[in-house]
Amino acid sequence: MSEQYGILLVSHVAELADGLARLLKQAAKDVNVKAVGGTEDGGIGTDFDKIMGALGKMKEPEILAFYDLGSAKMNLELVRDLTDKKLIICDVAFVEGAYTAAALVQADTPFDDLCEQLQGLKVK
Amino acid sequence: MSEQYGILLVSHVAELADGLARLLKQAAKDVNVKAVGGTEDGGIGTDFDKIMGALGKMKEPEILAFYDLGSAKMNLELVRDLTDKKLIICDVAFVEGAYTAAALVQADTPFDDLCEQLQGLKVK
Amino acid sequence: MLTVETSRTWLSLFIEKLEKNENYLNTLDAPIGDGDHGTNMVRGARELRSKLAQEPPADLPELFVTAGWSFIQKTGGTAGLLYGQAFLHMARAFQESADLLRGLAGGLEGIQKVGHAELKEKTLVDVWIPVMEDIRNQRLSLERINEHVISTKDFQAKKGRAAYVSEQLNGHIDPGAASCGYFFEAMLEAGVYDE
Amino acid sequence: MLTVETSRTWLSLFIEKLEKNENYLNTLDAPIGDGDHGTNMVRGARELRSKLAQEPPADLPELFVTAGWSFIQKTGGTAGLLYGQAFLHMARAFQESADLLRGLAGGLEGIQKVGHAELKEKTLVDVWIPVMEDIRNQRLSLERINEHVISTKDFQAKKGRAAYVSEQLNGHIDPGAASCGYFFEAMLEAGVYDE
Ligand SMILES: Nc1ncnc2c1ncn2[C@@H]1O[C@H](COP(=O)(O)OP(=O)(O)O)[C@@H](O)[C@H]1O
Ligand SMILES: Nc1ncnc2c1ncn2[C@@H]1O[C@H](COP(=O)(O)OP(=O)(O)O)[C@@H](O)[C@H]1O
Ligand SMILES: [Mg+2]
Ligand SMILES: [Mg+2]
Ligand SMILES: [Mg+2]
Ligand SMILES: [Mg+2]
Repeated sequence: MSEQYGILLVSHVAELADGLARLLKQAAKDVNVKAVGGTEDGGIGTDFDKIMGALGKMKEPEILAFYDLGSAKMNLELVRDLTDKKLIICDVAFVEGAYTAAALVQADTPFDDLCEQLQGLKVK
Repeated sequence: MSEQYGILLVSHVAELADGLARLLKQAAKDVNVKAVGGTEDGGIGTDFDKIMGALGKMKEPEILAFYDLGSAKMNLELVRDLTDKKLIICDVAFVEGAYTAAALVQADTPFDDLCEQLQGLKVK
Repeated sequence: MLTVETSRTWLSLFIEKLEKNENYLNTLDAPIGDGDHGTNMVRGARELRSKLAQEPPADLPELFVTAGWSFIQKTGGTAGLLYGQAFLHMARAFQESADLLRGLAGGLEGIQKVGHAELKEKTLVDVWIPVMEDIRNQRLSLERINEHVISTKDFQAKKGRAAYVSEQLNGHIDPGAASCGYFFEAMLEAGVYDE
Repeated sequence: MLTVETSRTWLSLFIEKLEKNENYLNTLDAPIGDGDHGTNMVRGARELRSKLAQEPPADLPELFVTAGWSFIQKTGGTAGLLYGQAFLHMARAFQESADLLRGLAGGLEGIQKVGHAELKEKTLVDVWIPVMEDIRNQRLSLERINEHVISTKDFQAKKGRAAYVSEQLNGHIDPGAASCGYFFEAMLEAGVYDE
């Protein structure tokens, strides 16, 4: 387990977030990956309480957050203002960015190198 | 239904492809979106036969294909060599690119404009 | 006059208008977004109604804090977060003084802090800012509000889902602008605003 | 000598080696990829075995076409597609002549057509190309093959999953290079290659 960095995936659709977590865990067994998706009633959207709850369960002090569409980002920004953790919202391709980050955290890559590699995946 | 363009999503994980299709359908009700993911035995990977099968069920002559990781692309390339359809493999951010394409096809955007908008999402 | 009572009426009328126009707002959102703006807003609105029924807020700031969190927690869409953020910032402004224009300026700040939208980007900001102008110039009316809503037809979307298909969407009213119109209609009808 | 019989032995020995080393290949893939290379290859290998048992191929091209599709359809990973593509291209070359080196050159073309890997990018190509060189120089041996496999330790990955973490992975043998080593060991042991 990386003790320093965790990964938070926020999607408008629960299966999308869960499926992506599964992809990441295969390449990054020792990285804590939490997936959040959908509204409270199982619909399409993002839910502030769910995100806050998932973050609360994470032990790592620094969390790399990835999201699908803009409104998920807004939710993450609200959460960032309210959490004690360092929440790093990454404006990169959701799947490709999260996958890269997971693989790099798994390989204990220094944080600056990780950021540099993510730069190339910026699309937002 | 767009009669000309369909969208094919290929992921290593079934839930990821299915969840993404759900996200797309919400913004693009009249676009045919097919999702393929995982290996035959429910594992993580891509399956040539599944992709070929999904493509075979699509009525549109031109298919925009999106994928998560490189090996899915290789599978798509093999499929492209063997199908009668025009299979356009898009090397863009999986979620963001497919979402944009779906929204644009739904809005009957001319193909060249669509390609131009996708250019900005190239990460592969 | 701006008081906790008139403001409760303001928000209650807003809730009613959202409920009455849920389908219409969804219809506006369908071609340019994902067709859920009405449903989203009603989710937040109903949460707010039930919270207000449970325990009536003591003062203006408390009222708007309740409204803010209701929309943030329950709406499940972009606009809900923006309205929620607006209400939280209005609450903060009302803590300083019960001044409508200052409150709305605070709300705008909240919306822009999260959404970064400027004028003419086809969002609720295109109603919010002109309404503030009208208040400043003492000429706010239902007609003016309606004009601001309709003006979004001609703007090209630069933010949110609609931005993906911006060029195809000229001629459509922005759904968030429409719901924002209801917000300010409700404000007028509740007697919050007095020239 | 390269015949359909020696080639069947070649592929059968390859299948056996893959089965015997499934865990080892997974272990090599774990730090640099996703830990499934052994499992992937065995999936393709077993499919090939069962196809060969069902109907023995009439000639060299048919044998390699069967091998190609077995790996393409069943492996579920990058390497399977590359081996599959290699075998299909070898089949095509063998249609022209039963020449080992030409067949391997065709196979390499297939691998590179799909994967675009060059030398020293930490892939199976780093075994395939030097083995062809050794055949040309008539000095192929188990030791040489092993050296080529081990040489991938020093390369930085530029292709596939390993490229994501390339700098962190010096010192690791590439799993695809290792399975490719088994492929050529099997070739030697089957008597396909004669100086
Ligand atoms: N960045 C933004 N800034 C301001 N308003 C925005 C922004 N993004 C979207 N909006 C508003 O939100 C409305 C859409 O809200 P809604 O449909 O509830 O959310 P979603 O797009 O998540 O489904 C738009 O019509 C627009 O007015
Ligand atoms: N583009 C490529 N060109 C050549 N070989 C590649 C390429 N990408 C990956 N490989 C090979 O494939 C091997 C990994 O195969 P495998 O684990 O079965 O697939 P996956 O990476 O899809 O899980 C790597 O060790 C490497 O040798
Ligand atoms: Mg919407
Ligand atoms: Mg929505
Ligand atoms: Mg692998
Ligand atoms: Mg794999």
